Amino acid sequence: MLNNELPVTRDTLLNEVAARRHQGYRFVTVTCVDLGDRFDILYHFDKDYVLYNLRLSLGRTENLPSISSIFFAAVLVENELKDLFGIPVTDLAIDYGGRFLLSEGSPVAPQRKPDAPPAQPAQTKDGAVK
Amino acid sequence: MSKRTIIPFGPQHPVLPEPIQLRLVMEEERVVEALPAVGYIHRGLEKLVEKKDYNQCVFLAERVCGICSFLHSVTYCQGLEEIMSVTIPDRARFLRLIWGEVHRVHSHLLWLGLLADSFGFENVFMHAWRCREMVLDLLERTAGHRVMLGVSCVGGVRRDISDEGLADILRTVDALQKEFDEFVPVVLNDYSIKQRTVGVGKLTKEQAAELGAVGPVARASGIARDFRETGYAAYGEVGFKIVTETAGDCYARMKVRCGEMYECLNMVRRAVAAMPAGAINVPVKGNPTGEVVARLEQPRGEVIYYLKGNGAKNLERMRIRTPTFANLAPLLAMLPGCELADVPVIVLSIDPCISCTER
Amino acid sequence: MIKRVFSNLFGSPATRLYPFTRREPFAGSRGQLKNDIAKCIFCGQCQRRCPADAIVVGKKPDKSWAFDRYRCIVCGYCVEVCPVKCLSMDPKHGD
Amino acid sequence: MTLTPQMLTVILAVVLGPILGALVSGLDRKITARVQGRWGPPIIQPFYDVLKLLRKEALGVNRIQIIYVWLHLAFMILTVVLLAMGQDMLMALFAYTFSSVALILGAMSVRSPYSRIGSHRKIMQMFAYEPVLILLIVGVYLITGSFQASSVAQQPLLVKLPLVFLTFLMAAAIKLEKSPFDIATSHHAHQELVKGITIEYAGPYLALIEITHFYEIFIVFAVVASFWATSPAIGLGLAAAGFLALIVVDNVFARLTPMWMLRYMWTVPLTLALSNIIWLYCA
Repeated sequence: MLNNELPVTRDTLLNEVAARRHQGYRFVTVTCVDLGDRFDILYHFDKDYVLYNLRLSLGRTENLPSISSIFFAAVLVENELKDLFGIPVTDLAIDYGGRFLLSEGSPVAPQRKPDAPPAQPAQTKDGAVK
Repeated sequence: MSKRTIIPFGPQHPVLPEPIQLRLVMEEERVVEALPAVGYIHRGLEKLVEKKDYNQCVFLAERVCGICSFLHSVTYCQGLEEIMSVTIPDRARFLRLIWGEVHRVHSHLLWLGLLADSFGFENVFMHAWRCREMVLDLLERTAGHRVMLGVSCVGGVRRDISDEGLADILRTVDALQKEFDEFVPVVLNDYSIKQRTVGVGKLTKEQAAELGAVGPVARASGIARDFRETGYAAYGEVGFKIVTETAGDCYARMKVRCGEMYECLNMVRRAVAAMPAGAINVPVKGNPTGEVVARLEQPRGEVIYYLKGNGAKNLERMRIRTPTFANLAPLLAMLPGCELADVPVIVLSIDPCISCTER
Repeated sequence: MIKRVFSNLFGSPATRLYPFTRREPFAGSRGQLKNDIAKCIFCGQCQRRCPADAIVVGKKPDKSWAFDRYRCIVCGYCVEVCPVKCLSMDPKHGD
Repeated sequence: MTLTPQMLTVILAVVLGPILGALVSGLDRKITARVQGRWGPPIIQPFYDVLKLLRKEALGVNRIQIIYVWLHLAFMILTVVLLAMGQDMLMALFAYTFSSVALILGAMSVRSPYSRIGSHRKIMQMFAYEPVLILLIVGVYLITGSFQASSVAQQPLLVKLPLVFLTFLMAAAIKLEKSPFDIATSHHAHQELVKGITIEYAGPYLALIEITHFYEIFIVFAVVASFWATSPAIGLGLAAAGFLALIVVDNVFARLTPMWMLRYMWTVPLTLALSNIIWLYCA
């Protein structure tokens, strides 16, 4: 549990992010933690050296809406999530198509832990290559 | 006349010490659009924390970057100390500040040299690096290595600086001050350097805030934000002045960094004078449980470590957001409209550190 | 800058003709790892702590201590944890 | 066939020209290094470089490129021959210009953006220095009443063409790719265009460009020396002074932009040279 943490859902995410923008927060970064069964996606915002965090719990196969329409700077880190964790991020302002940090022949979604039930290979591939 | 060509700037390019590609869409010699392509040196360091214990990862964190190495390891250690509720001795906090600020001088000098090289001013390049050599020698004398200091550990620092060493630091700082007094005004007032930097790569205050610029890039655009203000390590006791400019161009960024170099020297002097005696580290027992976001101000801006431990000796997750990553988006806002000749200058003005960006 | 140009021209270069002239290493510099094998008890502490897996210690029957210089990151962690202090950092770099 | 003194001069110029040029280039690198506080390479480093390039595999992008690089060299040698024979200076300038044009065309014949932008910049450089060269020849004509290169030996030109001499040194800075004008290519890795105009050449073909450049250096300093052609000692001194001045300027300036170069070359130096010519004309 981080200080100043607010749990959000996929539906409330964009509103909350927009609210942070209104309050004059600066986008810092997005962190993804693979919990094995779900992902924890943490959105960090900063104002006057105090962090404000949004925590989104994301199912392993769910889409993640991009916040790049609100904070353009998020586009790079969201592409990184897509590459390293194989999370399908939708509505990206610039979509590198899974080739942001990785290239052809790289391991697919290297930071993603093996899916709990003996793999749904289609899903993994889908998310990463897309 | 509007035939568009795409120039691949990089991944191997004389101006770039590290591989990154900028696809520059050009109209004649004017840049219309720029798109970065990274991933040439992605090393998967974040994954490696799952394999190494948290003490070994101090060295791993140090190797995220080849320039601000020490500050990476300090951020990591500060994060773990927060999770594990460790209070480090005063002397360790001061030593961290001294090494950190000396490191900042070395990083800024390196940057100044590279910037000069980007507009073909070799003599400034050589001189900046000659000054940097004094700093690196100082680091080697006090810490045992020129860049990879290897002096951080969770709970303090590994190595003490003797009184003789402190005197050595003061001597070197004075020598550097003398060099800077002669050299920095020359660089800042040079006609040809002004021609190449004033008004080039403008970033307004609004853009900088919007795109989340950090470090000297933000400060050169008039945002007085410097994480050292929060007083981590010994910054609270030593105190410092934020250097800001308002023009937001390459010249302002150069001026901010030059001003910071002076400020670093002053801080080192004050820290040496106020150096408390005592232990340099405290033993740390047990394994980290919990999560934390650790931040501090690197030469390039604010770095962020997200650390999560679950009671095992290996961390569950480490995530690093380096300052260059945050400054990439502002860079893309600076490039359109500039001339090809200005691209190297603008790219270098954010002080890109690609290998830390990709980790 | 002109002043700097002339002071450089008539001064001596700041660089060294490297392989021929070398600077003496500073005391306390971490150059390369040395093991005083006579004192070593082959406990394997250094192997376990080494962040770069550069050390391999053979246990009891065939007591051996091997070290891959090219894996070593000269951090000095092993020197710190060695219980009998047989490991040390030589300020001289290896060739 | 007997060897006339004139033919001897020509052979000497063609054979010794590039060697002298390479030595000057080596000296340039050495002194530049010392100015920057470094040791620098040995003075004969340019010879090592060219010999190494010559031994490498001959690779070209296309045939046209290779033809042009030979033309580049051939017309540069022709320039040397014309000047050594004391022939028409306008003719020599024409051959010299064609040599540069050949390099540009060669660079344009490949589909590399760096090479193309380098060629664009080379063209701008030519626009910047050609007027100066023409004014120099006009100046010589006004003094000696002849376009023959041999006529420069009649009297010390520097006395009557001091401003043109200064301008010529600026043109020389462009020709030798010195800061602030090193925009099309440069000796070390170039930070904007990588190697610019010569980027698509490798091995022996790059060596040819290097050799041509040695001839070029030779020509530039021979012209500088000819401003006092009546006394070889003073002429050489003049060349040495010009050489040192170029190195100092190279080291106290950053590289500026192509547009800056055009603006500059067409204002200050051109005015200087023109006023010198007008003064000659009226006097």
